This record gives sequence, structure tokens and C-alpha cells, in this order.
Amino acid sequence: MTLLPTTILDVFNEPGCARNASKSNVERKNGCTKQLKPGGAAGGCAFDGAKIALQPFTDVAHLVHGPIACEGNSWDNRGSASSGSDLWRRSFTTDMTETDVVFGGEKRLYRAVKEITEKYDPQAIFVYQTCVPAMIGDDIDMVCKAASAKFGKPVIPINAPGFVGSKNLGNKLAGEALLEHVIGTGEPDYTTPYDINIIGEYNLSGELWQVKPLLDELGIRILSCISGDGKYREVAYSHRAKAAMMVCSKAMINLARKMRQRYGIPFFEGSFYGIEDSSDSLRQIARLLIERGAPAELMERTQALIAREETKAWTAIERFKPRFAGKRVVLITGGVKSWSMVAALQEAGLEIVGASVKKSTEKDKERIKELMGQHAHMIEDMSSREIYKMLKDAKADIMLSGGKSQFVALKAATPWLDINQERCHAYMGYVGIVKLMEEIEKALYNPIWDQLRQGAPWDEFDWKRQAKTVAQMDVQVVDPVRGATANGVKTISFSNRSEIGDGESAIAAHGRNLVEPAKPCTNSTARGPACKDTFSDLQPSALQAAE
Amino acid sequence: MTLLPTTILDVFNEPGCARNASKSNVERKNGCTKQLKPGGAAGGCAFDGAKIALQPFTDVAHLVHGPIACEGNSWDNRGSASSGSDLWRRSFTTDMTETDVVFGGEKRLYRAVKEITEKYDPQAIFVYQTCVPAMIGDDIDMVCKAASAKFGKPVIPINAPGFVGSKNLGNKLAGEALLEHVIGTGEPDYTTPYDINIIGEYNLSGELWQVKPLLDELGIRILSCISGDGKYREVAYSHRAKAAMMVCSKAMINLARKMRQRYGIPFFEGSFYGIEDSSDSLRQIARLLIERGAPAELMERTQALIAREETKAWTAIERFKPRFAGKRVVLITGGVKSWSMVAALQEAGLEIVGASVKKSTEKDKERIKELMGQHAHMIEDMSSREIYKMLKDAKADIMLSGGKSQFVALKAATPWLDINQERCHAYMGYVGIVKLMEEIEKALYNPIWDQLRQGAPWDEFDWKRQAKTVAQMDVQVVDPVRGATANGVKTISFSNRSEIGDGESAIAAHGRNLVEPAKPCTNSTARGPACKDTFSDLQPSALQAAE
Amino acid sequence: MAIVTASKKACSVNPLKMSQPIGGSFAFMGLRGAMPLLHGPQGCASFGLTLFVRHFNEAVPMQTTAMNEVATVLGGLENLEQAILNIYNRVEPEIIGINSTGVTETNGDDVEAFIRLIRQKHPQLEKLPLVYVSTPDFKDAFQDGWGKTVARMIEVLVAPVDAARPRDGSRVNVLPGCHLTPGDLDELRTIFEDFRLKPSFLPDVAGSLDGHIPDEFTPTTIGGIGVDEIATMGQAAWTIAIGAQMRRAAEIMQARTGTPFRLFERLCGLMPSDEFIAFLSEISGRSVPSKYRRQRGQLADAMLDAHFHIGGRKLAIGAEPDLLFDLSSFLHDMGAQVTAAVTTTNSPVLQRVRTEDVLIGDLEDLEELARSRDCDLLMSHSHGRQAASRLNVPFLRVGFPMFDRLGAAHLTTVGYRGTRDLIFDIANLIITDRETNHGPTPDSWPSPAVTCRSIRPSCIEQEEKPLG
Amino acid sequence: MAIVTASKKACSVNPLKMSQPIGGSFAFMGLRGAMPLLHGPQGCASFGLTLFVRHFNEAVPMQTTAMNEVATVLGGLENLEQAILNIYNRVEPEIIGINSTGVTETNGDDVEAFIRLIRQKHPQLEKLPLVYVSTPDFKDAFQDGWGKTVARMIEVLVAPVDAARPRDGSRVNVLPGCHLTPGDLDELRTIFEDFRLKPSFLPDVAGSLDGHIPDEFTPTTIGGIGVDEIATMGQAAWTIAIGAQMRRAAEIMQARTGTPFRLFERLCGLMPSDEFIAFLSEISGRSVPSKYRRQRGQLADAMLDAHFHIGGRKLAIGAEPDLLFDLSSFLHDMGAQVTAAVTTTNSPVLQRVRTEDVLIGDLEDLEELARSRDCDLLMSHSHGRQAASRLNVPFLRVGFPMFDRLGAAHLTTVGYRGTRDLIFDIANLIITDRETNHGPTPDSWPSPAVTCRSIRPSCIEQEEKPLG
Repeated sequence: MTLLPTTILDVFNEPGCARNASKSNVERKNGCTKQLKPGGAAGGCAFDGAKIALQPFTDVAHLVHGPIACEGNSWDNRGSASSGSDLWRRSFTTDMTETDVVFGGEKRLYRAVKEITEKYDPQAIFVYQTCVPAMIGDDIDMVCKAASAKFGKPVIPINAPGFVGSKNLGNKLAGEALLEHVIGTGEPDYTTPYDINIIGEYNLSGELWQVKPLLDELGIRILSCISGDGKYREVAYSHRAKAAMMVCSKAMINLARKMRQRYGIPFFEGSFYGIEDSSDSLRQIARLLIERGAPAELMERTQALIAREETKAWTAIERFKPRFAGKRVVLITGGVKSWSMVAALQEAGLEIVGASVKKSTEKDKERIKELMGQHAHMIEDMSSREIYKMLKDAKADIMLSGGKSQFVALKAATPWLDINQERCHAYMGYVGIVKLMEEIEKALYNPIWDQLRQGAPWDEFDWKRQAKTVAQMDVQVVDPVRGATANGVKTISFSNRSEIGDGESAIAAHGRNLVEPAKPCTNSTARGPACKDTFSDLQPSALQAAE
Repeated sequence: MTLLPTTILDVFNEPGCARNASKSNVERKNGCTKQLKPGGAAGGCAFDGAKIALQPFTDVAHLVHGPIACEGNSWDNRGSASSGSDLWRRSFTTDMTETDVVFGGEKRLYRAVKEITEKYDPQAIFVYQTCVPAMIGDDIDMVCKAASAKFGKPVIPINAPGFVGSKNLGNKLAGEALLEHVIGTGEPDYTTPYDINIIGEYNLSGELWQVKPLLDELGIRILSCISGDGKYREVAYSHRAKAAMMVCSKAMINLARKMRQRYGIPFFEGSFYGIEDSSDSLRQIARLLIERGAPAELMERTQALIAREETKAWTAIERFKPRFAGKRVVLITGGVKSWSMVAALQEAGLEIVGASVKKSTEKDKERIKELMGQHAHMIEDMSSREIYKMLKDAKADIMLSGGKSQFVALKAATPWLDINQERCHAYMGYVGIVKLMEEIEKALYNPIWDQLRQGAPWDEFDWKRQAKTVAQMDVQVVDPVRGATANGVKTISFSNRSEIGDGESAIAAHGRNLVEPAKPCTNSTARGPACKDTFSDLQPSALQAAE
Repeated sequence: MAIVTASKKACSVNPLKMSQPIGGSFAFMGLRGAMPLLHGPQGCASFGLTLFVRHFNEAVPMQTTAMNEVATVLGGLENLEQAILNIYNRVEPEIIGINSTGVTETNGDDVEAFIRLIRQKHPQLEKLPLVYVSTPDFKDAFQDGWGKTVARMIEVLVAPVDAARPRDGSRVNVLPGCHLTPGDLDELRTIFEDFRLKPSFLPDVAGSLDGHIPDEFTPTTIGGIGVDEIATMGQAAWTIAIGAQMRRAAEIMQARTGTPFRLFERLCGLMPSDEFIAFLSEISGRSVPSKYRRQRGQLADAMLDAHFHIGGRKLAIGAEPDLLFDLSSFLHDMGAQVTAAVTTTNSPVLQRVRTEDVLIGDLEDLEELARSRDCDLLMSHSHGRQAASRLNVPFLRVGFPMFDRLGAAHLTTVGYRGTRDLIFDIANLIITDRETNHGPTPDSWPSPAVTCRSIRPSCIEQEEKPLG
Repeated sequence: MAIVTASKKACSVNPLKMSQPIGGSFAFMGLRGAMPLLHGPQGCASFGLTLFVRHFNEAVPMQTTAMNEVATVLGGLENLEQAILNIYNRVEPEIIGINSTGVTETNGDDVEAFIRLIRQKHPQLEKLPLVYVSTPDFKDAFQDGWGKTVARMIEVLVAPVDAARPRDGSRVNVLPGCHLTPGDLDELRTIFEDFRLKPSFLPDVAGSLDGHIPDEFTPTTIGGIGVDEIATMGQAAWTIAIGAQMRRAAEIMQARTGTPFRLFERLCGLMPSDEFIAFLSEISGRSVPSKYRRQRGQLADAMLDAHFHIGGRKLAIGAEPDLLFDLSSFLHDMGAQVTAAVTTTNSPVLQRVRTEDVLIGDLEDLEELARSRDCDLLMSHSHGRQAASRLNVPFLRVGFPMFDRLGAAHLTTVGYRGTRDLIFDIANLIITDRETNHGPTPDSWPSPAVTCRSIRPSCIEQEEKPLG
């Protein structure tokens, strides 16, 4: 059995990792290795993470070495977009049989590479290791090396079997594989002072193309995007970029850091979600490029473009403000997007009454607090049942989260929007944020909510049962901050201590409006620091799988 | 009220009409004016006929002057195909209101022409008169003349209101309108010795294009097709053709005859249904063109092409012969296609056990008799109930007819094929006949028939009821040739006197096979002349509508 | 509050409307052993027949008095007499339903008088119900013809009842508008029966046009409600009318027999279905079967799943008033914007369509409105296919006629289940359109700058040597 | 008699197959208050969960023992113990259903022994049913996992009965294969109830995954068959198994309780539905309700209307064996030619597929066969969309997963009504394809001659003067 200790330890010790940096030594040791709780976990594995990070390379054949489960149950499930090859959308797996498990799967793997080469002649083949062949000792590095030599084509081993850790670890191991086997193995036809890499951007729903025209206009070239709409050859020569942008602060930080180390490519962490973040990122790109030798006039042009685009975007968003007045948002993401999303939403006049910080660093949290004000409700880890109750109790008007947690909101008859990888809308840059506002407006004002919040008129019984159920849920939920209950009217502290009608009667009267709209959560001043940990001991549930 | 007496009488006296020619004087007087029986008729009206004949002109706006019924209930219902404009598929009608009926509709009609001209600027507008405006005296000739002068565009009155007669009469009145207002009003850019008109071909399912490549190959140009895939300008200069082919013997015989008279364009009646008919038609075209001055070598090339195509078609059809051995066909068409279809079907080894002759001339009938042999069963006019019984009794393996009579066959669980205007397959020429055979094979051998001929296994009752029903039908049907019934076994004469099991037991045992396949109807020698008139006194029914 | 206007055009282009006589004949097709008879030239019946045959894929009974030019001059008595006698002798109908046409109305035929004369002359017709309805082609539209005909059936065929006599609490009269399909009626029948109610549908096109295979081939309708059952409808406890077009019929029923009625203007959607089920629960005194609890949950869930796709869609819809009102209200409830609405005839419901304006017009109007208002979903009967194709927007066929797809008779949009399935159909249509026509490309969001500045060759640097 | 072969490729491209552990978990989802637990690394459960969520658009319960690398070395006892305890404490399930995965099977975990140890150690678990099924990823496929799991449920959960005791004549056990949707089960339930039979579906995914809105958000299944009801299944008069995958489960039920069974390998199509209805009529002693007479007629009529379109189509189908057998047989009965058939695992029904050869392979195989054999209709789960798009042939989504359209749970193909609706769907798909891609053009029938001779300019005549 190959335990991959070196690479993994290396990744665990990632000094570029903001989270690690902010941890104590003890935390650091446990943090990234985080032993998942049996019977209480549902997140993706390291293989999943590696695949997510690399699969958007469009001209590569992605070959999964393992039994059918790893690939057969999971392929063709992400919305990256390609402007060229569709090879990446095909699925390749060795579909190991019992015989392979007994006698070893290396030969089958080698033959699989051969078949792919003959039939599809890809630019490269990425071979993903999975648990079973790792257990039986299949040496994919060796097979890849031999196949590469034989077929004269890059065959790259991606050593991230599922059981070594989380999806996030898989992202980083994918980055390591690129560093070890791909980056620096090619040369571009030419370079310019305006060449950048974008790292950790997957071009979901083609959203990179919402930003690329702006870069084009500035004469900035995306030398390599890792990995959205990416091409093998472009990664191979990505070491020739002048600067890099790290889009997702967790996924491939190791890659950005090591490229800075090895090739001297400076990078920044940025986001294209929201107006100000987009502007910041453009400025950062210009700054780094100028530092690396691009003419200073680039900054002037960048500022002019930003001014123009911001004006347009602000104008477009202006019309949403009256529609969004008093509307409260709960934002549950993997954490990495939270702060940039928060800013974007506030730009349009929405009030953020809660944001998940489960995967956020302390710095992220600070930033969120800064943005949301004193009363920020940071959700560390909240059970589905909890969130369901919170939404049923009309503590928020809309939830934004990943696909798997959608039902918590929807079944509570609360508007919800997908902001993760399965969504079909693109939300990047100045046009994307306007699109997001449009979608939020559509969701908030869809007439179905009023209909769904009402029970069947013929079903008195149902309503009684529901009231009872909600009462039960109150009892079940461990909530130390919850106020005293008396005579059917009680004080519940959620993100603040403002007094509102209790959930039961509010629901029974379909009475979202019973909650006084003029008193949103953040108006309260009694919010104590204890609040943020209120739910942190609860079991994670479906939500954990979000993202 | 305008009774249109001149044109109509003119058409009634059509000397080119084979049917008229073969009639006695008395018959002739009644024949074409044929008073439809109230409560026993369902065929189309003259307006319908005129529209069918002209609507395939693709670049013309077809404007129906009348209440909504005439156009609103009927538009967009035919499968002609266009290689160019789709204007003909749009529907235009004055949609007369009560006010128009009271005060006259001429102004509305004029304004309608104006609107069409402004919005669609068509090559021409055909204005169809209908019953109500004819009753109230709207003078469409006058309006068309005025509009034509005003808008500088041909606006052609088509005077065929529904109540003046049958669909067939409408076809002819449409031809008259073309003769009076269109033909001879334009000139082609150039002419060739190979220019022909095709008259009465509507390019249903694009079937003209199954033949046109052959004409192209021979260098023969369709100067004008009246009216399939036709253009206004082409009709206008159609008088410059060297020869013409009349595809459908009834529809526009007057047009062909008068073009011969006025412009000296010889014509023949031909068909592209079936191998031999296609070859004959090609030869006739070549012959007429050569007579009009085309080089004699055209005939050689034509013969060579025919030889090549026939060989290919025969080869293609050969494979159906074993599949068709012993299979019996009933063919119910408007009559005009019968003889050519009969030949085509026999070419493939099918046996024709009945063909409708309702609209056929004596000459057609002779021809059918010749083709089908002594035992031809010519169906003069058979009720739906009769045909249903005939098919339930397994007297035929497949029925070919128009769409409206399909249910008679289908509900009797008998294969059926649409050979009229609503079908979606093209059956013309050498490729078309092979396609027809394919469709017949598919229909004959579709496994649904076996399933549908069986009753529900759980429904004994149903079968008893059905047997009773069939017995009742036997009683109801006036069938002087029916044999004596005794002890549940009886002799039925259908198209012959061969003895078979009766319908009841045959059906009850799902026993199409009880009918000895080696003894098809035409093997009998006892078929008497009385048979062909067996059903002729019966009321027409849905079938009459089947064109 | 929508503003209702009528098109001012002289020329109707691509008509949405069909004539009212065939709407009347359609109503007669829901009666057992019926022969609908159009009093007019044969073409009127022929066009109608073709339309029904293409929609239902069924043999359809329909006859004509075959008025020709001469008969028109002389008046239609003789042709009507012959037609009735011929039908009577040949097909032994249980009822003949007669609708006038433009020609006979223009002529001024007094058909009720003709019928009295014919009955006098032919005593054998004494027991044959003959229902006549005036339905000129040049007024009103298809659904009006249906509504008037059903109202007249009640006047002629329903026996008056003694108001003092107790009613049959389990019997319910159902007067469905012509926008309900056989599939809708089957669904409603099941729902009624699950509440142990016995419905009498007048007319019952589900019985006659649902596509069953008859034992023998008859020229009249097979199935449908019998004249005998219609006669006893006055004994029912309730009349349920569906669609505003049926209000008058329900009122006549009430006036004639005292049977109270409830009108349901909509049956598609969550709230309309709730109201309907609650009403049945109330009049039957039975609690709602668990089947409908589950169906309601399934519908709510379908609304959740589909609102992402349907919400915000800009709908262009062309349909007769009751269908327009039902479907546009439902789609409004799903978050779509009813952006263009065209209909065939006036109706009190039109003002309540959830949109700015409703136009009594044609499919050209609908196409133009859809284009100028940037609609991205089109709904109408099959004739709208050309407009949808030119606009390149997804197209949902609704209503009559639907001649270019199979299964028109079985499309079901009433009740929880019908609404649920409709929601999936619409959402999937939209998803397919998005995949087919709106996938993101590098050019989906073009640069706002007039020309895109590309890498200037002068910028290209000297090639560096690889490091590794 | 089809020849069944297995693909010889080393690399599976575009897999059709999914793994058997999640098929097992799926079966547990049809039990009330159940928590399916995959014994393996967390990714296995995560992938499975995503797949079910995308198909059903529902929150789906699924847990994992979260085996990591170290735990794998040490064996899975501790993780299993923790998982069971965590689930027990947190969600109070009525049952935990455990399936093994490739990792724990490779490791050789003796899970039955683990469970005994855990029960000894934690007496509070005494009454909590724990059902374990061995389902290694590297063997068999999704439907095998389902079949094995249901069989094991019967062994563990059904109480033995005294053979002498009289059976409940109205009770029927129904063992549906995993190819039946919640919509199918709802349809069957209605049919059973119309015969006054009380069905116990094991499992009952209709109860749990039909898309209802729960009152509260629970981490286990809501709905489904309860453990109490399963225990009494031995009292039923009959077991009806649907799909050959359920034969073993039915045999075990018979062996354990003496309940006789009848296996229906198909429920789509006229004859299979006839047999099914006849059987219900027979065991219930009731005549067939008129509703089914009418439905049968409607189906027959749909077959007539649609055979023009479906007849002669060359079908390429990729599906698990029972679904493949059911749908390909049905389409063969409609006159289609089953030209390419690919499946995931072996089954006795494969030989009886009405085609030349059945390949145990992947969607690349299906695509290649469809191309080389000129198929013009493709059916498979949603992953086949790419192949259909490359082949430019109409594509019907069938089976699991169906993640790119809504309403997967409600697609119904069983019985007269389900078959009827499926027929219309397929026919309309084909009609749409014909309109979109195969309309006739002047070039549809190119001249057989190599080059088309056009009018030679030399032939052009002098222009004549017009006559008129």
C-alpha cells in the first residue's frame, strides 16, 4: 500500500495556506488531516477534489484507475465550459474487476492508456489513482512512465486516492501533480509583458468568458487558466506568465506559491464576484504586470475600464435597490466565496443576516465581520434541521448555497439560489453580478412562495401537525442562546435578541409579515459573541456536502 | 348573388374530361353537377378544391374572403413543400363580421389587400371568393381589379365559392382563373427546347424532387409546375413551355386542354407512381419535346436513363417479393391514382383484391380490370362499416387509402398506409416506389397487428359481445350476394365465392390464418359481374371524404 | 386588470380563431349515439371534420345539409328535411345536433320552424331529439359555439324537476368547457369517484373521443353521455361548471331545475386545485383521500424544482379566453411574466388575465408582440408552430387543434397531477431550449468596447529559454 | 435468441454502469426511517448521494463509515461502530442499511461479525434493525446491488410464519426492481387498490422519493415501507416480483414464508399489462374495472396512431438488464428493430432480448454500434446525451440517472396508461426529429448520375415575343 506520505505531508504543511498560517501548532496538525466522523460525514474525497481541479482541462483524457464506483457514479456532473475540445467530457475508467483486485490492475491500466491513445489521441492522459488499486499496490507512477515512453505522449499520474483525505486535499494534490509533471515542460510560441495565469478558476457555466473580454480589451493575455477551458499545452508553458491570480483561496494555493518560488511569478488572491472585487482584481493584475515590466500606462487604461464598467454596473444594480430593501440573505458556501459574495450582495442593498464560515480562515471571518457589521451571524456548522427551522421561522428571505443544501431552503418555502458548481447561470465580473441580482429578484418575487407557504385549505389537520412538529424541533435543537418559552410566545435568539413572534404562529398565519420588517436582525445591538458558536457543536448533515 | 354560370357551365362541359367523354348525355348532365345528398355527404367544397390546386404556389399571398370558417378551420393542413418562399404557408382571411355581412365586405377586402401588400409585398395575391360574400354580392373581380391597379401588383380573383359544387369543380375553376388572369402575362428570361409544364402536381412531401433530378439529368427544365413548389412568375410565363404533363387526370384537365388550344402546348396524362408509369411518363415527355423540336437524341438519353433506373428499382424491389407473396391489398383512393398505383403494387408481387373506382372513368376501370385480371373487385362506393367488416373478416392484408378512412382499417387491426395528401412520405418515381414498398413491408410485418387482433385475456365477455356485434353487422349490411347462413358456418361472397370460415370464429380464434392463405380471393373463378355493384347502393360515409 | 382590445386589421393573418358552428358540433360529439349536423354547404362540415380527425386521430361523426347555390336561394327546409331523414334512416342516431352556419344565417333560415314542419310531416321522428343552435360563422368563436350548444342542450333535453323532491346527494353535473381534453375529463372523473360522487359530464367527449377501439364501426359517436342521463340531470345535488364559457349553461340548469352551481374558472395550478378538492370534500362530506395529499405534495415539489426554469420567462400565449385565462394564470403563479396575450373572442375573464393587455386578434399579432416584447416562450395551438420557429423560441402546443403531435386527447392539465405533469413538460422544454440555443460561448458576453484590442505584435517578447 | 458477450476493452469509456453498493443503498431508501450506510471511504457515499440528489431533486439520506487510509489498514470495526452509534444517537433511525464497498471488501472486513460485536457492546442497539449486504464495487452492477439488498432484507426482517395459518387473501407483496420509478409504483398501487388488493411494496421508493414536502427536515427517509409492515409480509397471499432481478428475493420469501410468487419480467406493453391485469383479476376474484377496459382501448389506439412513426425505427438502447429487456421488448412489439443493445451486467433475460446480440459494455460501445448499424433512435440514461448529440439522432432518457430533465421520478411506463404515455412520448420525439432534421428538400433525392447536367447555354432559344 502506497501511503503517499511525502506529498501529503508537504501539502498539509502548506505555508501559503492562510488557514494554516492562522492556526496554532496543535490546530495545524489536526486541521488539514481532519478525521471525518463516521456516520456524520458526506463530503467528497481526495480523488473527487483532484478530479474537480483538473477535469476542466479540455484536451486531456482523464482516466480513472479503479472500480466502477469512482467514475461510473460521478462522471459528467459539472458545468465547466469549453471553447474547443470536448474530450474532457468523455469518461475513461479501468472499471477494475475482481480479477484485477486479486492479480493487480497495472496491466489493465497500461492497456487502457494504449486504447485511449489509439482511439482518441489526446494531448495528454491524466491517470487518477483511487483507493482499491492504492490498497493492492498498483504503481501508477511506474505505469504512467512506461506508457508515456511507449506512446510518446504525456501520461501524468494523479496520486490522490479518495481515502487519503478531503476534497480540498485532493485539489492540492492535483496541483502538486501539475507542478511535478506538467508545468515547465513546454514553451509558448511567444510571450508578452501582459501574460498572466489564472489559477483555481473552472469556467463554470462559461463565466470566465464574462471577464476575459475585459482582459482582452486591456491587452492582457491569459497565458494559462488552471483549469477552466484549459489546454494541456498552456499549463505546460504556464511558467512563462508574468503574474498570476489565485481565484479560489483554498483549492490550489500550493500551486501558486510554488510557482512563485520556482519561477518567480507573483500572485494575488482575488475574486471576480462582485463589482469591487472585480475592480480590485483587475487593478492587482495590472499592478503585478507593471511590477514585472509592463508599461505603467496599463494602470491608466485599467482604471478607465474599471470606471466605465463600474458605472454601468452600478447603474444596472440601482434598479434592484428598491426591490431588495429590507430583504435578508443567508449565504452558505464552502466558505471561500463568502466574503466576496457578501460584498457583492451588499452592493445591491441586500442585508446579509448569516454567512457560513465553516471553511473560512480567521482572516476571512474578520473580513466578513467587517463587511456585515457587528451583528454578523457567522454560521460555523449548522444542521439542515436548524437551517430549515430558521427559514421556516422567516429569519431570512432568501438563501444562497450549493446544490445539495437547496432542499433545506426550498422545502421551507424559502427562495434559494445555487451559487455553486451545478448552477446554470454565470455570475462573474460586472455583467455576472447584475445577472445574479436578476436571479435573486426573480427568486424573491416568484409568486410560488405565497402559494407554498399555505397549507391545503382542506387540511386543518396538517397544520396542527406541522405546528406540533415545529415545537418538537425546538426541543430537539440544542441552542443555548434560545430564550425562555412561555404561553406560546417566546423569545428566540437567532442572530440577535430582537423579539419576534414565534415560529408556530408565524407559520400558521402564513405570516412572514408578522416579523416586523423594520427590525431586521442587524438592527439589534444585543448580539453577543457567543452567538457565532451557537450551532458549532451540532452534527453536520447534508450541508456539509454542499460545494 | 353571383351564380358564376358561365365559367361553371364551361367547366361542366369540359370536353377534355375523360369521364364526361365516356358518359351518356343524361349522365353528363348529372355527373359533374352531382347534387350531394344532404345528411350523406362529407366531401370538400369548390373553395376547398380551388385552394388545394393553387395554394402550393409559394410566393403568393392566398387571401380568403369570407367568415372565419373557410380559412380559420382549414389552413396549414397540407404537406406541400417549398424550396423558396414560405409565404404560402401563411394564412390570410378577411374574417368577415356581422357588420360586413350587413353592409358588404368589399371595403374590408380592399383594405386586406392593402395590408398584405404593405406587410408582405408578395409576388401576387390570390383572392378566394366564398359563399357568404357571394350571397351578399361582394364583387371580388372589381375589388381585385381596383387593388391591382392601385398597388401595382397582380391581385387575382378566384371565383369558386364552396356552394357551387365539389372539390373537383373547385380545381377546375382554379385552372380557369389562372388561364384568365395569369398565364401569358409574363415572359421567361430564356427558353429552351426542353421546357415543360407539369400540371396538377402539388409536391406533397417534396415528392416532385424525387423526379426532378432525373429531368435535370436529361436537361429537361420544368418551366412551370402548377402548382407544387411553384412561383407566380413561372405560371405567368408557363405558356412558353414546349410540352406539358398532366399529373392528375381530373384536377386541371381544362387548364391543360386550353393551354394546348391557346398556346399549342401538347400534353399527356401521366403518372410518376410506379416504375412503368414513371418510365412511360419520361418517354412521353421526351416524345412531345422531340415533336416540338428538341433533338432526337433526347429519346436515346431518356431510354438509357430509364433502363438504368428501372434496373436499380427492380433490383431494390426484388427483395420485397418473398415478403409480399400472398399478401392482399385493398386500394381506396380518390380514383385518379388507382390504376397507376395498382401497377406499382403488382410490380412488387402484391395482389390487389380491391380498388376503388368511385371517381374513376370507365377507361380507368378498364385499365384496372386489365391489370388486376378477371377477378378485380372494383369498389364503387362502400360504407365504412362494410369495409370494416371486410377487413375484420381478413379479406385483405393491408389497405391503402386517404387519411380520413384510415380508422376503418386501423380499428379493424389491419395494416394501413396513407397514400393521400397528409402522408409524410414521398412515393414518386423510381426511388419513391421503393420507399412505398418499404413502408408497406413495415406496415404488414409490424408486430402490433397480432397483439391488437387479440382481445384482453381477461375479457371473455368482450369477445362474446364482439361476436354478437359482427353477427348484427351481417344482418344490417345489405349484401345480396351473401350466402346462406347455417349453424354458425356460412358462405360469404366478398370478391369471390371461395369458402372460408365466418368472421366470428375467425376473429374469435384470432384466426386470420384460418383463411387459407393459398386461396386468395382472385384464385376463385366464380366471381360474377354482379359483385362489383354489390355495395354501390349503400350510403357513402366517412370514406367519401377521403378524396 | 388587463386592457382588452380588438385588432383593427382588415386582414386576419394566421388565424387563431375557429368558427363557432364546429364548436357546437364538437359539443354534440360528447353525446352518445349523436350525429352533429351542420346546416350549410358541405365544405363547412368537411373542414370541421378534417380538423377533428387530425386532432383526435379518430373517426369523427359529422354531417352536412349540403346546401348548394340553388338550395341557398330557395331556403334550407328541403335540405334539412332530407338530411334528418337520411341520417335517421341510415344510422339510427339517438340524437341529431344541428348548428347553423354563415350561409344559412345570411339566408335567414328559421330552423326551429323548419324542425316543427319536419316533425309534423314525419311522425316517425317524434322520439328523436333534434337540438338546434344558431351559430353563425361571422360572429363569435369556437368556444362560444360550444357554450351556446351546451346551454341549448339543457333547455331542450333536461327534464324539469319538482323543486320539492329531494335531490340525489351523490350526483353532480359537470359542465366542462371545450378547453378540457378527454384526459382532463378522465382525471376529473377519477377524482369525483374517489369522493364517491357520481358525475354526469355534459358533454362527455372523454367517452367518445378518448381513442378506444370500437367493436363495430358506427357513423355516430360511440360513448358519451346518453340522452336518457341528460334528462335526469335536474336531480343532481350540484352543478359544477368549468370555464367561464359554461356560466350560462349552469345558470340555465339552475333556472330550469333549481340545481345550484359552482363555477371553477381555473383547474390548473395549486390554488385552483385546492379549491376544487375542498369543494368536493365539502359537498361529499368526505375527507380528502390520502392520494390527493400525496399528489398535492408532489405538485408543490414540482413547483419548487421548476420555478428556476419557468420563473422570469416572458410568455406569449394565444388561446381561446378560458384556456388563455387558465394557463396564463397558472404560469403567472409559477413566476412567468405573461407578456403577450392574444385570444379569439370576448369574455369576462380577459380583464383578469395577469398581464397589461389582451388582444382579440390572430397569430400574426401574437408573433409581432412576442418579437417586440422579447418573449421567450410561446404557447398556442399547433398553428403557432410557424411563429415559434421564426422566433426561435420554445413552443408548447396547447388547446385545439393539435394536429402535428400525437396524444392531444390525453394531455391533462387539471388537478394536482395534471398541473404537475404540465410543469415538468414546460420546464423540460425550456431546459432543452437552453441547452440547444443558449449554451455559453466565449462570445456570450462581448466586450463593451467597440473593438477588442488584441495583443499587439510589438509586445511579443524575445523567446526565453526553458528553465527546466 | 440474442448472443450475450462482454466487452474486451481494458478501458471503459463513458460508463453505462454504476456500482452495486449504491444500488443497495437505493433499496434501503425505500424503507421508512432508514439510513443507508456505505461502509467505505466518504467519497463513495458522496458520489452516490450526488447522483440520487440530481436524479430525484430531493434531499437523500446516505451515510458513510468514512474509512480513511489508516482505518483501512486497521480494519473497519471501529469506524462501523462509530458510524452506527452516531447515526443511532443523532437521527434515531428505524433501520440502518449497510452496504460494503470495494475498499472494505478488498480489506476483507467481516461485517456480520463486526455487527455482532457492536451489538454485544451496545445493548441499546438491541431493537435497531441492522441489515448488512456485501456489495463490492468491483463486481456486478447497480441492479445487482438492489436485488441482493432486497433479498437480504427479507432474510433479516420478514418474520417466519406458520404455514398452517391462513393467509390474508387481500394482501400482496410487491417486489419491484430498481428500474421502476416512484411514478410506476404509484400507478401499480392504484391498480392493486382498484382490485381491492392491499399491496406491500418492498422497497417502496414511491413513498420516500416521490417529491413530497415534509413537515420537518429529517436526515432519514420519510415515507417508504416500515419495518413493522415488512415483518408481516409472510402473511400475504401472493408475492409479485417485477423484473428478473427480483426472482431471488421472491424465492427467498417463498422459502421463508411459503408465500407463492409470480414473476413479471415486463410490465410495459399491451400483452404484459394484459397478463398482469388478468392475474390480479384472478387472485382478487374480481372482474376488471371498466377503467382498465377503457385504458386498454386507449393503449391499443395509441399503438395504432404511433406505429407509423415507431415502426421500422432502428433502436440503440443502453440500460441495465431488466430495463433493457422491458423497453426493448416493448419497442420490438411496436415494430422497432432493436439494432444495438448494451447493458451493464449479466442476467438470464439478456438472451431473450429481441435482437442479434447484447453487449455488456459502455456508452462508447453503444455509440459505435449505433453509428455503424445506422440506428436512428437512442435510449439510455442521461449520460447517453452526448452520444445522441454526436450521432444527431433523437434521444429518449430512460432509467437512472436522469439528471438533466425534471420529473424523472414520475415517468411512468407500466400498465396500459404508462405504456400509452410512453408511446406518445417516443412518437412525438421521432416526429420532432423528422420535422427538424429530415424535412424534404430539392436535394433529398440526389440524381444518381455523378454530375447533374444543367441546361446548356447553347440550348437557350431566341426570346420570343409574347402572344397576348
